Amino acid sequence: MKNEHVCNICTADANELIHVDCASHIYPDGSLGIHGMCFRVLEKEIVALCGPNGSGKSTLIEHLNGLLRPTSGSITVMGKKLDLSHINIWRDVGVVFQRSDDQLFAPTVLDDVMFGPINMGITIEQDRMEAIRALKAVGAENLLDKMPSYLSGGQKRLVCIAGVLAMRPKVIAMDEPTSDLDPVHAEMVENIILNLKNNHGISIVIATHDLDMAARISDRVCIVKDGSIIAEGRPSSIFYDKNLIEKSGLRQPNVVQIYEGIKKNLGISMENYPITADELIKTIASMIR
Amino acid sequence: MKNEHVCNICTADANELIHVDCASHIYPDGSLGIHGMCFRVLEKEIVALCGPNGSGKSTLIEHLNGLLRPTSGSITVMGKKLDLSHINIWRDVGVVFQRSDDQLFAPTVLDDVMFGPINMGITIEQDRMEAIRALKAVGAENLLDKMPSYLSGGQKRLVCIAGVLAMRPKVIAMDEPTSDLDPVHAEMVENIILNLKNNHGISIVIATHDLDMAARISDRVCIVKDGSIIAEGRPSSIFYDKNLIEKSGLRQPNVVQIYEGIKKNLGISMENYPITADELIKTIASMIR
Amino acid sequence: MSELSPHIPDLDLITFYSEKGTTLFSRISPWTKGLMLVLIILFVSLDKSLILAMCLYLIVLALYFLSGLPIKKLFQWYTMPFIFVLSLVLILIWNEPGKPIFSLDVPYLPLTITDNGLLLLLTLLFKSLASVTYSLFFLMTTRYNYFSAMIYRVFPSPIDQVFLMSYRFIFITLKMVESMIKALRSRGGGLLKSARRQSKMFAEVFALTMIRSYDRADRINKAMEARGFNGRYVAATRIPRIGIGEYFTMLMATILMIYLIWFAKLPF
Amino acid sequence: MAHIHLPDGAFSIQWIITWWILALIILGLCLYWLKKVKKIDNRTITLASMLTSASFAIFQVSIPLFGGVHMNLTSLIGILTGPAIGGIIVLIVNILSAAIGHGGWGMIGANLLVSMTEVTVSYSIYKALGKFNLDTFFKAGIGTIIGLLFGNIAMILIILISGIQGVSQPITLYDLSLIAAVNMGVAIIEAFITGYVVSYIMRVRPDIFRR
Ligand SMILES: Nc1ncnc2c1ncn2[C@@H]1O[C@H](COP(=O)(O)OP(=O)(O)OP(=O)(O)O)[C@@H](O)[C@H]1O
Ligand SMILES: Nc1ncnc2c1ncn2[C@@H]1O[C@H](COP(=O)(O)OP(=O)(O)OP(=O)(O)O)[C@@H](O)[C@H]1O
Ligand SMILES: [Mg+2]
Ligand SMILES: [Mg+2]
Repeated sequence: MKNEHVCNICTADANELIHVDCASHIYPDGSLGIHGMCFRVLEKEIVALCGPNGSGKSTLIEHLNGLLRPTSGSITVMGKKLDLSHINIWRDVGVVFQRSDDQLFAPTVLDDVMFGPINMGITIEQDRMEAIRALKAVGAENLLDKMPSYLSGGQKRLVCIAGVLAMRPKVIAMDEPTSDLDPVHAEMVENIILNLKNNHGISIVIATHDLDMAARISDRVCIVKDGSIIAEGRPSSIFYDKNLIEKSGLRQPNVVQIYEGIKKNLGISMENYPITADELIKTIASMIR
Repeated sequence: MKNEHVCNICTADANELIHVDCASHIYPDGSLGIHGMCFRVLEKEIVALCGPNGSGKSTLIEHLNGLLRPTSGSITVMGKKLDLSHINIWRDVGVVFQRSDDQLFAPTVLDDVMFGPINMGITIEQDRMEAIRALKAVGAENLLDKMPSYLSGGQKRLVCIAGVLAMRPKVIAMDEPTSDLDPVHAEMVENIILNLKNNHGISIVIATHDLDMAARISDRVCIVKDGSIIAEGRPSSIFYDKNLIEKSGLRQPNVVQIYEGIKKNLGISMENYPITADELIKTIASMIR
Repeated sequence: MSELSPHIPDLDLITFYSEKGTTLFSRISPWTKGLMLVLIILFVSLDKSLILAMCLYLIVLALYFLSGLPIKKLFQWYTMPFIFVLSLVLILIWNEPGKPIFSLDVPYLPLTITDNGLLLLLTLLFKSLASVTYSLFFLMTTRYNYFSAMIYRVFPSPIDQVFLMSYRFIFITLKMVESMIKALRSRGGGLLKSARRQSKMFAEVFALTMIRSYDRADRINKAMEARGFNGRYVAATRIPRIGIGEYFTMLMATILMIYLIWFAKLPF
Repeated sequence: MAHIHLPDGAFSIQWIITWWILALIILGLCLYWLKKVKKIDNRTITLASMLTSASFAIFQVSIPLFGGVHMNLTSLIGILTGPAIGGIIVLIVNILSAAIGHGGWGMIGANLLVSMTEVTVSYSIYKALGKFNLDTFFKAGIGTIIGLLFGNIAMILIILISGIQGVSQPITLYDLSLIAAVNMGVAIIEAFITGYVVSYIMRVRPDIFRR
């Protein structure tokens, strides 16, 4: 199972939505945001970006919809190469920022969610419908005329997601969507992410420190270190590669740690690779039986 | 084991450092920060405050060193009742805020860490020694003359802790010390917390959403809901009370969920209550053997 | 805000009341309330009579009270206007011609307060309180999104854009400053002895506020661009129109004002 | 900081209108320059908004000196943004201040003239000192002191010209000297703080100035 995660990314693919080709970004002060970054997003998948603080996850995310331009390398979105002429990329790729307060600027929730659609230039009435549909999709339609500053952390996050959803993007990138949220709200956001993929066919990129969550919901995990992706693959393959994970300055998810701990404690080896709590429970129960 | 967590807090105790007696705080706009809050901190212990978003954890923490005054009820620190005359409480109780950026304001790390000691009015030389000692205690002495704004998230957190430590407080309260940190940095902070308790005899209060961490490091867990503590006790007793946890708008820690899942799957009941990954591994290993 | 200084109106509290919007006055068109503000300013600038100033103040205070707004807070917030009136007028009211009430015997500098001087002080005080109270009443009974929409209509670009966004950002920056000050106080700042250290500490906080505001602005701008911001933010809220009754009331108020100022004969 | 803290009702109506008209002309010039010459972009707008709210937030902080001082930091805004954007920022700060009872609505015109004086003079002095080999702290500090001095003069002129409604004896410079003195005392603190802030920003984030 090891070594499945080779970077074979640079071959084009039919159902590829975003293709980042060896992009580098140097910030004005000289610090390296990303470096030789190769990354892609396929149709209808959830990709998790995992990496230590300062590894370049947020920088990558801001490249996905053209907020930052690569210093070298190129980015292709929906088959169109991103250059200065292609300014409508924000319609295809939505970004949910880590700090909700950065995103919510309008006086009411409705105004905020309508902001994207209004910029797309349909009629106000349609924009309003679009906004309400998005709010319903995240289960926040009752917040309509609240003031964003007075919402709880979890509610703010939901509104941010709705604001992006209202533009009906093909891809949504979320920067640490669950940090600061209590477990119940975090679960809510998790379910919305899964729902967006399964019922709306949207691909989702999440940057996160919560490797257990990444293991639970993502189809593919990319390990980011020092500005580039050093490994990618299915969660079960990546997270069981202890060397890789430690080398990247991370820790294995709880579930994996527990499972490996048990195996080590018993001195046995196994062919199973549980990565969610449910899988772990089943595996262990079958071991005990 | 259930029902061990009764609120018998309101009896005074010899080695009690902080005693919050039925304190309420109403914010100017009428929202209830805390309400009938009874809470205490004993010598040399780690207390975890767990509760959903907006339950009042931060509000409680800001009461502990007099940043907020209770609207009703009273707070006793080191046997002295907190009233307007007792303004030196910041010497005894240090607070590490959730957002490091709020706390680091000086141009260099050393300046920032020295800020507290200078306010305590010893000589500058001594203040510097104190600051360096604190930086060493958190393993950040090499950052001495860096600029705080250029540090990584984890490093900033360490400097914040040092800044509080430099005042040699008896109690340190930390508001979500590990959110936003990658797993390695989070572990570092966890170890520092344990070290502060074990080697420096400091009591520590942490507010956190990471119940697994709370389970790992705390001696006592307080469940906060709607502004008051609805239950408290040892982690093993609190976190195994599924009803209580769900009622409070939380989720059981991963370890507990896994353990209970296994028990349920097998249809057996157990007398063990593992709450850390290590304990769980041992328990399960012994079940399998 | 409340943490920063108790005698300055707390924006959070103001917004809390305006968003609650339960009183009769929250339902009146914001335009009407705005025009009434203009009327009151005109009145206060034209009026020379103490009685009128006092009546106006009492009426406005009654409006404020009837709306269920916090009276105790209001009196705290009067601190600044009070100081402003006193700081200038106290210098100027001495030796006004009129009946002497009270004299200070300073060598070379005979200081006398006369009835006219006192009248002047009180008149100015009531005028100022009337306008302050009405402003706060206006703020606290009008929803934030109406204000935004009004700003959007009234001001030319780009002032409207800057105004709209800064109005939103104020909540962010206030939180930011507040938490910084809290963090400082938690380490014993805030009661420093030396003025030099005191100013240095605040300078550091202010510098950081500026830098962090800059970074925040950058991020917020990015977030807006990520949703297609093209330099024009539209406030979509519809403001309730001025009703017939409201037009009538304003007309009556104007007539009354003209009468009182130019035709009524008042003792003082 | 020099701010005509006078409430509504202090100036007579003709002077209120006069100062407003002058202020509107100056604002018009700012807008014209921003639209035709500078061509401001989104980012500048967001930035100006953030500085406006930062300045307002800073104003709310009570500095425990002499029983509590509040600072507008108009000179700082001038030095950071220049007169054109500075004009818009001080306009909004003045409106917001009036809304919470800090100076009257009618006074905004006059106050804007005072603030614009501070912004423009501080900015020009700071720029002019750029040629000299001076510490940033002193450049900004000197700019602020001189800016505030001129602001103070403008304020006194405006009050002397308009008079206070109902005060029958003529107001003399002598009457206002106490206010001027207090203002200049606060100006020294503000100059120190502005100098410190500018040099701090120069040290930590020089890119903010290189736009
Ligand atoms: N605006 C900026 N100016 C200069 N350097 C920056 C800026 N933003 C990020 N960097 C640098 O770029 C690198 C990557 O940062 P980035 O924010 O992308 O990391 P991250 O993986 O998102 O980290 P975290 O998990 O802490 O959010 C870091 O070294 C950081 O210091
Ligand atoms: N400055 C404030 N003004 C008004 N209400 C406030 C303020 N700060 C907090 N509150 C309210 O007080 C309650 C408790 O808030 P607090 O921040 O203490 O919760 P918390 O448990 O720390 O939440 P979180 O986990 O999201 O940090 C909430 O209802 C919140 O809306
Ligand atoms: Mg990031
Ligand atoms: Mg909190």
